[in-house]
Amino acid sequence: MQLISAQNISYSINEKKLFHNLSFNVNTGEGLYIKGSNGSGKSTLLRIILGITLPSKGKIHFCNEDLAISYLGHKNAIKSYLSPIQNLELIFNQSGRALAFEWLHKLGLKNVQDELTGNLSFGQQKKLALIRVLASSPKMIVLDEPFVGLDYATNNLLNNFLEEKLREDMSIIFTSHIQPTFECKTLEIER
Amino acid sequence: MYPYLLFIGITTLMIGWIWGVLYAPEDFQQGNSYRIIFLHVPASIFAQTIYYFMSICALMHIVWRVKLAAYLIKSAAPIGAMITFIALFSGSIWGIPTWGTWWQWDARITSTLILFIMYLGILTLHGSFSNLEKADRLMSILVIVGVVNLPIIKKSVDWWSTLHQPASISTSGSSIDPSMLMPLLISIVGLGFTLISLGILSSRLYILNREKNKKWVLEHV
Amino acid sequence: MFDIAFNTFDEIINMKGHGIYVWLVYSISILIIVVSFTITRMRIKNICKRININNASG
Amino acid sequence: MLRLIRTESFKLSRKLKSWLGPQLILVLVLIAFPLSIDISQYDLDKFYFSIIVISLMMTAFISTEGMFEEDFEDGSLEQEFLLEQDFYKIVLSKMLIYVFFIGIPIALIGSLFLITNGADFDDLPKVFSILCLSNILLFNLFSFGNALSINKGAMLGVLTSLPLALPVIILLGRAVRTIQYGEGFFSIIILMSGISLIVLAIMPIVISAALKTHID
Repeated sequence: MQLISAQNISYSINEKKLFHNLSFNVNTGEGLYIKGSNGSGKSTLLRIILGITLPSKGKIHFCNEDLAISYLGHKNAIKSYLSPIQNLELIFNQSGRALAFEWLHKLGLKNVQDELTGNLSFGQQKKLALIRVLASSPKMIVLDEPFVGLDYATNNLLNNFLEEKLREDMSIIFTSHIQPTFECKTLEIER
Repeated sequence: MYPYLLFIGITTLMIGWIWGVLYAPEDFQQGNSYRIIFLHVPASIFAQTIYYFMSICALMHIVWRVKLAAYLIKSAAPIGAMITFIALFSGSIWGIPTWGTWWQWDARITSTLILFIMYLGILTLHGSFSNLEKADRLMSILVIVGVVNLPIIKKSVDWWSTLHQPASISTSGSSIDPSMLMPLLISIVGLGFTLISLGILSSRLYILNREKNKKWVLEHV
Repeated sequence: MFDIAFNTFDEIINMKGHGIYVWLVYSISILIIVVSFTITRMRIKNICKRININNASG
Repeated sequence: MLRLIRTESFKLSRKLKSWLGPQLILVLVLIAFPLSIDISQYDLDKFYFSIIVISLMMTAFISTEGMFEEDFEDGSLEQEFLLEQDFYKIVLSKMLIYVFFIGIPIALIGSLFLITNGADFDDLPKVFSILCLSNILLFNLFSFGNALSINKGAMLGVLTSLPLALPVIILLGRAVRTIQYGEGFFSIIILMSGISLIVLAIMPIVISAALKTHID
């Protein structure tokens, strides 16, 4: 089933063109890997897909209006003055809670779960942000550079998890500089 | 178009001012110092008119996303600040011989000062963003909120005891002699044309600045 | 209505003691307006030059 | 809406500097003002109210300064936008929380200080209610300024929103006079509460438009 289709998307900032005439679509259970050099507008494209940013030209069509999307951007929406547990509790209802705890354990954050998040390392905060995204059981996840700052083991874990989710008919759109180990469509942005 | 407007403006303005300063009779109360009126009143009128013009543009920009409207706001704001400054400055100089003080916390002076600060605030706000489209939209929001506030500020400051003379010209009839009114009206028209031509000039500058990467600009230049 | 209000040139300058205020206000305001016209025109010229250079080189 | 109010109040309660800070600053300023004047020469009670008004304005500004900045910086606003497609609810709930946790306490502190400086004790509820209402107005206006200049520093926020706050100051001064002379108090409080309601309904729309522009 088609979830999102984009036709001839262009975006320009301060009258300068970033990318133009991109067309793609995303189906259920499909991964879309967005590739491109620094400053080519990968993050902006993700934000356009999410509807946060409006494209200068073209249109994004959502086939299902209330599609549950979860998003991890450059800003990870983590409050540094709360503990990891409190951070997750701000967002989750009861159903997501168990899953979040499981992931805290899996990613080795169990022993720091009551410390202040601001004291954790960059990688640990990134893991926390990933837990927030993954454990809320959405229909589609949008990740901006999810592999940056992760150790080798977590990298593998994440790759496997994403692959597994794809098989469970979740759609994943992500940008990365590292080629993912699982199979997905590739969209290359050129300037 | 702008050279003609400028010519009309300056000619009319000169006629108005020379008539006002040299030929109009002396005021029996204020003596010759009242001749500042031919500068002060037009400047004060346009200080507000430009803000209202900007707010119409802001509405157009917010509702219909007309890009040109934002450019017009941005190029009108410095002119508004300039003319508001002139109005304040001429008013306070006029105050020295008439009231014996160059500044009073009087209703209209204070609200003009606030207007001046609002112009500067708009310019500062626009200047502090690197993404110019964002800057345009935030500026439009500020202009609209400001125009709602403008009459409120005026009315509320009116509650203070006012030293300022009541407006010389109003729709219900003027308290001013025709020999003084005529040059005043002429200088209002003249200053209007001059400011419009300055506005054309400054919006041309701004549009060139913003769209310098576009094809039509290259062809135009 | 069209009679000049002053008799001598000195009177025009002096205006019974108020001349300094009147002439100060008018001269500074005219100066401000003229300066803003000149600055805008200069900047337009500059930017046209820059665009032309860019145009020629690229 | 209830969820937002709960999370926002939890967040604010964890940020000691954001809710206790402004109140302490207000106390310090109110202590500092009389120290700077030679008390023997003036009757302090005559113009103490204007000191309170001005320091209240400053405090309101300080307390709204970080209202949206933190959520903008760490990306929570984007997440909220994905959930709701709109900021009206979050702005309104933030506003209510801030007024409740900061605005009302500083109104109380202000009115208590007024009492200690010679105002009639019976006037306490009047002064308190007026200060509360003006806090609603000031918080709305200043958070508008801060939403416009979200990560560009407080200076820009003051510059854009202070002109808008001046009518509130004038209204406050007017209200004080009616308390001092004991006449026309009710008409002014009705006027103020009407204005507060209108502003509380409309200002969040404007603020959310500004926030939308920022994350765009």
